[in-house]
Amino acid sequence: MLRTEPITGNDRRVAPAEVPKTTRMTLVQAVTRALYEEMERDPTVLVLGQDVGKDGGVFRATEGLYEAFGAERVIDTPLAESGITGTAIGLAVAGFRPVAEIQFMGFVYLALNQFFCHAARLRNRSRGRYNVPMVLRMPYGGGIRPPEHHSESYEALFVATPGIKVVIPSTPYDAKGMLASAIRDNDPVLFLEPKRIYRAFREEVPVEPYTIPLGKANVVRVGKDVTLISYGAMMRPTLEAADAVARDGVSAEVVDLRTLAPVDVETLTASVAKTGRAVVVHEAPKTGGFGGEVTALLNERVLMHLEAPVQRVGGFDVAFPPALLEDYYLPHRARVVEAIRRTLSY
Amino acid sequence: MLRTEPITGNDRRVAPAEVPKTTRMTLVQAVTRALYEEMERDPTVLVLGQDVGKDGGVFRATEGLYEAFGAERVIDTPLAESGITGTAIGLAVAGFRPVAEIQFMGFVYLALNQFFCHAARLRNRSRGRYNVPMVLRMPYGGGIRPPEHHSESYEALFVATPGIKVVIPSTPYDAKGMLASAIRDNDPVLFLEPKRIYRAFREEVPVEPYTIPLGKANVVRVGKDVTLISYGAMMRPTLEAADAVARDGVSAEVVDLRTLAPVDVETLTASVAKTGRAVVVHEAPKTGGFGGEVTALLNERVLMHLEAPVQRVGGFDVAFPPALLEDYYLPHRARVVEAIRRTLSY
Amino acid sequence: MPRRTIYHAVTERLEILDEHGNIDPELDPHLTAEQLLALYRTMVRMRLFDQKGLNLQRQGRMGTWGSLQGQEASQAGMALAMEPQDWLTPSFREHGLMEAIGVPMRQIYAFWRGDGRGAIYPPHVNCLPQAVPVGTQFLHATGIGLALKKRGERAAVVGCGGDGATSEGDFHEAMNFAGVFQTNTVFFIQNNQWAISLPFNRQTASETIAQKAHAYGIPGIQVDGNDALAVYVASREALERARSGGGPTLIECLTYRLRDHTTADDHTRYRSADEVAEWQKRDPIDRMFAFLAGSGVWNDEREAALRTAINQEVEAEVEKFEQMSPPPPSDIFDYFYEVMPWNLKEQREQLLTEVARC
Amino acid sequence: MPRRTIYHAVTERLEILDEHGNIDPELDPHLTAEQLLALYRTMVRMRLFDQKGLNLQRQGRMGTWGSLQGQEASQAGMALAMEPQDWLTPSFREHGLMEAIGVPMRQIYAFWRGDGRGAIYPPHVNCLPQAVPVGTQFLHATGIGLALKKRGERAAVVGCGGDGATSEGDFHEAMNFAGVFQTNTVFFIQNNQWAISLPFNRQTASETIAQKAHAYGIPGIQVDGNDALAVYVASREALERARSGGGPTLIECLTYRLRDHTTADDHTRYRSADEVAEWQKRDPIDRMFAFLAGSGVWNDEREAALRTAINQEVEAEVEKFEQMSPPPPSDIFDYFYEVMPWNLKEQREQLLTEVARC
Ligand SMILES: Cc1ncc(C[n+]2csc(CCOP(=O)(O)OP(=O)(O)O)c2C)c(N)n1
Ligand SMILES: Cc1ncc(C[n+]2csc(CCOP(=O)(O)OP(=O)(O)O)c2C)c(N)n1
Ligand SMILES: [Mg+2]
Ligand SMILES: [Mg+2]
Repeated sequence: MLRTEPITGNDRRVAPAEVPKTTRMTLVQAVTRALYEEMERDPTVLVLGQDVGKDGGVFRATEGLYEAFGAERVIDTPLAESGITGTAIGLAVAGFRPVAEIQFMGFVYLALNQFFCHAARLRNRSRGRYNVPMVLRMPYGGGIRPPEHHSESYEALFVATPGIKVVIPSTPYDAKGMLASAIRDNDPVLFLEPKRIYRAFREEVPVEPYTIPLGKANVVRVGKDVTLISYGAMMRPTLEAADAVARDGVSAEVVDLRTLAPVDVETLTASVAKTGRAVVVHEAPKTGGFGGEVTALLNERVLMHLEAPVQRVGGFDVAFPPALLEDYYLPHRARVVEAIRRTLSY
Repeated sequence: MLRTEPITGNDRRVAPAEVPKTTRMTLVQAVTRALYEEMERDPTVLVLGQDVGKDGGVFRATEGLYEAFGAERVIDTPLAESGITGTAIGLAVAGFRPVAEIQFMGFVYLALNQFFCHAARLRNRSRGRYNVPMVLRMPYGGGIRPPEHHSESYEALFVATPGIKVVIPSTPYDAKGMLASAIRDNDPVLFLEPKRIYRAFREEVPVEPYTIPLGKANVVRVGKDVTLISYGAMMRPTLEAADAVARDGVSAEVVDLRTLAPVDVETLTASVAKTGRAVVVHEAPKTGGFGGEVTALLNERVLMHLEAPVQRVGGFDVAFPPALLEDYYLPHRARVVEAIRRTLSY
Repeated sequence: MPRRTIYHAVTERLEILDEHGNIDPELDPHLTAEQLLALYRTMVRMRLFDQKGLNLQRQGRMGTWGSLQGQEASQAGMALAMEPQDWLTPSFREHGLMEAIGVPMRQIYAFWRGDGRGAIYPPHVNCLPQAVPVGTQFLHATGIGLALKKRGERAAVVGCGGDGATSEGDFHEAMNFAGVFQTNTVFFIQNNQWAISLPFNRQTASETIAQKAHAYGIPGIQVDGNDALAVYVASREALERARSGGGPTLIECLTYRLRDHTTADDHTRYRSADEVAEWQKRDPIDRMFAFLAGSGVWNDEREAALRTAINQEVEAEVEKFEQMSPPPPSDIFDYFYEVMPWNLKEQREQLLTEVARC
Repeated sequence: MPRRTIYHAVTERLEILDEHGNIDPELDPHLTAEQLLALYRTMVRMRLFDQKGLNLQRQGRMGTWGSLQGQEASQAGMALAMEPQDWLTPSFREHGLMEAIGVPMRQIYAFWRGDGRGAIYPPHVNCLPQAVPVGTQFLHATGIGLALKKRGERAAVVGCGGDGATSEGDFHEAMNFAGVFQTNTVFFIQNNQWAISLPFNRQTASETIAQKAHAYGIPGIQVDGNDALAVYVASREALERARSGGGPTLIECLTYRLRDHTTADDHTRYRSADEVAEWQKRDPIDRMFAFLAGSGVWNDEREAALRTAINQEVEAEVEKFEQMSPPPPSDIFDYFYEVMPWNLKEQREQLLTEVARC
């Protein structure tokens, strides 16, 4: 079932140092706000993609930008993902900071050659003369019951490809601050938005621009018995599972990775060295998914602390199923709880 | 350095049950021979790709096929990888068994959308009515000092994508038998050919058609102290490392995975359960590479037997470097030996 | 003229029935009354079947629905020209065409509700499941057309897509391969002038889609896509050429999407009510009605009877659709490979245990 | 004519200098003697510099080499028309053009030997590194052209590719985007009639590449690619249009690759000696020589002096090239990100330790 209840409470351990005036917003509003602020700050920031202009994007993530900045900076493109990405690369090389939208992650394969062969490599190929300060942003993941190719999570492909930063926020606060960082970054960033929770809840977000450094995970709950590791929309079942086992006296530490490449290996290993147990949760198919990389890192760095195998909770090794079956596919609280139990009873 | 000495001795543990008349051939000749035999057996088998016809392929892997089977079955295509793959899908749906060649794996990104969204999914999407019995074959990997994009190893992306079998032979014998299996398979198969050893050595290969089942690893050397896991061109430094440590009395078991998806988890876990230590070797970048998946599987299934962290020996997390630096990039014997020492001294 | 002309590009447009239902006598394909009525019935069936999809969606009994209203003449004209041995590679907006060549409505409703079983079509219908990634199915039409040609079958394949789909690289590669290999393919573009919020003149700088055929050395033609007779004539000609090994054709049907892109869209955000009203006047069904009524083979009474009959047919399909049992969870795994690999077996087992427990 | 013509356009071909070096007086661009000689010198420099690359490769002092011989008129004609503020996005066969606009030969030799430092160009040369994945660089030319337009710069970008490159989807998307956004881009196709072993007539069914412009609503022209004057005139016109915001142009230079595709290729496997000989007769350098000699500004003596001077220049570059120290292993890591992430730091350390140990 599509869970729409907000996560109660603010699980962020570290509140932003000085909290200026805030306003309640959803994750998708935080994305829009970040785009707006960065475009205002820096005239070289452009937004381009399908239906990002007048229509404001199929998820309304670019709503109001066209009205505020006009067609020269908010560019509706023809229907071609490689075209969008390759054109953005050219714009970036020649002095702009394009933020390109792919309408759904299920269509990103068409953009991979440009993103992987050129965006990720031009700095190196030109020995630093040209760089590609572009963001490729898109909604990813399941939970909204659309047709095929609208629910995919292909983050593992990007993590396997050098030259790209991979960011996946799970809260409005992080979404705004990390998108700002991504846009200001001088290298290409993949910015994945968990569409399932685009509007699932609101939180207080500063109205002023701020940034959150890329590459830093967030320990959203401190615990001692097991470390739960996740990101994006899967933070919700993960936190629900932490709540569920807490009722049995299990103290789970919860890490929101936020950046998958480069992953915050220090936070990860410190947490697991402490708890001795780890469960990693993502909705992409388990085999070949990012959970394997996390498991390998923990194995390499803290094997001596591991009291049980790292548990991977992932999607099944099939294409994301049609809407009527998607609840069976997506990891949910019970599966995470089961994995926690498995690791505790090992 | 490009090592071209043949691997001495036949490390295959299990010889083919009844060995018919054999002839010495290289890996690339075995590929050609398999294509020839399958085209002869089955008139629906077609070969298509860039320069596969009169030219015989840039590596001569399709040499002689055009002369033997004509332009109707050995099809030179325009220069478009998505076009080759999508056309092959249409041919497959309508009753042919296309074997499509991508000239170098560095260009396969352009084919991914067709392969991942359609080839891998059409059976499921049509609930079994249509299937896509195609092979996408291509040379992969480093070692021949070509320009950029000619040395890549992107196998992890395919392993992360459901619906595809991923095959990488390391010997002429396996290449011929597994390509025959791939062509006869009723689902799409990615067939990766280690170009570095296309002509590095010859071995006796039966002249008659035979198949080797997909999904079965090969224990090419039996040992008891550590399990070395690799595939494709990296089998050579792996075996060299096994030789090197043997001189110090270390008995290494060596597993040639041969198929990465579905991986032969039984052989893997049985071996590591026995030796208690594992080193996995591939030339793709370490982060996000297939070594993470192997580590995770071992972690999940035989953690209690692991006496040391699984060691990953991979390429560095950068694009494959220009020719003058490729020897620094590619894993070699000494790196594997070092990993073996690390796991033994843990 | 100092520069020598080496290529003359001419693109033609075909219209037979004008907006008021008057036929051009020179171009009249002389369909029998039976054929004409079949064509008309097909168009009306598309409209009502589509409208029902919208209604079901509004009532929460359906997933997303992408209406084809306004495009009935294009889809019915092509359907009439197709023969049973021909193939279809549809995009997501060809449910009218699919239904017309034999896919039951209930399957299409099921597909849009998110039921994988909706892609089960009768065995005699050569139709691939609807392809969602825009423009990518053209290549399958090229490949199937090549297969038909290799086997010397008197059959063609119709590759469908919208104006937006022509911007994708796969459209280009499909057209180019089809031209080189002279495949038995008809590229059938319904230019409904919008790709979600992008108007045609921002999709491409070429005046027409038909003229893109010049890039591939194949014939291209624009037809009035709201004129079922013109579409039929152009389709028949192209299919005949393809079936007889004469190579591919590009057909552009210039038409209009009267509704939202899908039920997830709000077209008032990006286009004017005036524009829509203008096109509503050119409704393809009204035009055909006027023509048939003018020819004396149709009238209001027959129309009412037809609509009643079709509505009954639609309701019967809806009933069967709604009676479908939910798909079993194991469906996620069961069609993925010919032989299920160990990881799917394990995961299937895991899911079924979980389901049994709840 | 029952079907109405809705699009009518032509594709033209431009030739100024015929095969024997005779100029069409009506089309003569009236270059100064200085310009003409510069053009000629550039062509000869390309030939000798390229030949040296082939020789070095044969001697094992070079990696792969992809010869441009036969295409000197195309590359020199475009180079002459470019201005310093213009950009270039080359494929792998434009080393002549690159050298002509300011990239030192030694850098190009270094690139082909497999030295990443070969892609370091002088700061005033706006040129992306050579792109190996065929056809994909056209999109960068679209994006750069859009950037130039947005900033209102009087500058253009030249996007290069071969006949084979026009088959890739990215070519289509680049042309289409450029047409829609009217970018300051010139698409410059050297149709040398072969893509490795594939002849042009199997690459596409269109008679010319120039006519593909009709698909994008932009101007397209074919020029005799062995006629440096024709290439220059067409390039100047297209660049001027692009610089002044008049939008993109497609230029097809019909020329011929006289040598193997690269040193890894053997062209005798797929094409006849007769065909090559036929084109050798149309050598662009011979033609220009004939023209200049006919105009009295050139003769065998000057030719000999020129070749000696260029050979000295080439040898000097080769010397510098061969004196380059090997790139340090750390280069693998040092240019990858603005800020090196922890994994690269660890791996760099690991490699340097390993290297130090040996
Ligand atoms: C590759 C890809 N990109 C984006 C989308 C999202 N999308 C679905 S339909 C559509 C517009 C299609 O326009 P057109 O081809 O004109 O067909 P129409 O909807 O008008 O029938 C878009 C952008 C998609 N399905 N596939
Ligand atoms: C995407 C991609 N596919 C295949 C190749 C291998 N390849 C290199 S050059 C070439 C032929 C290019 O032909 P053309 O565009 O006509 O340029 P030319 O070599 O004739 O200059 C091919 C197939 C490549 N580099 N990139
Ligand atoms: Mg449309
Ligand atoms: Mg060429």
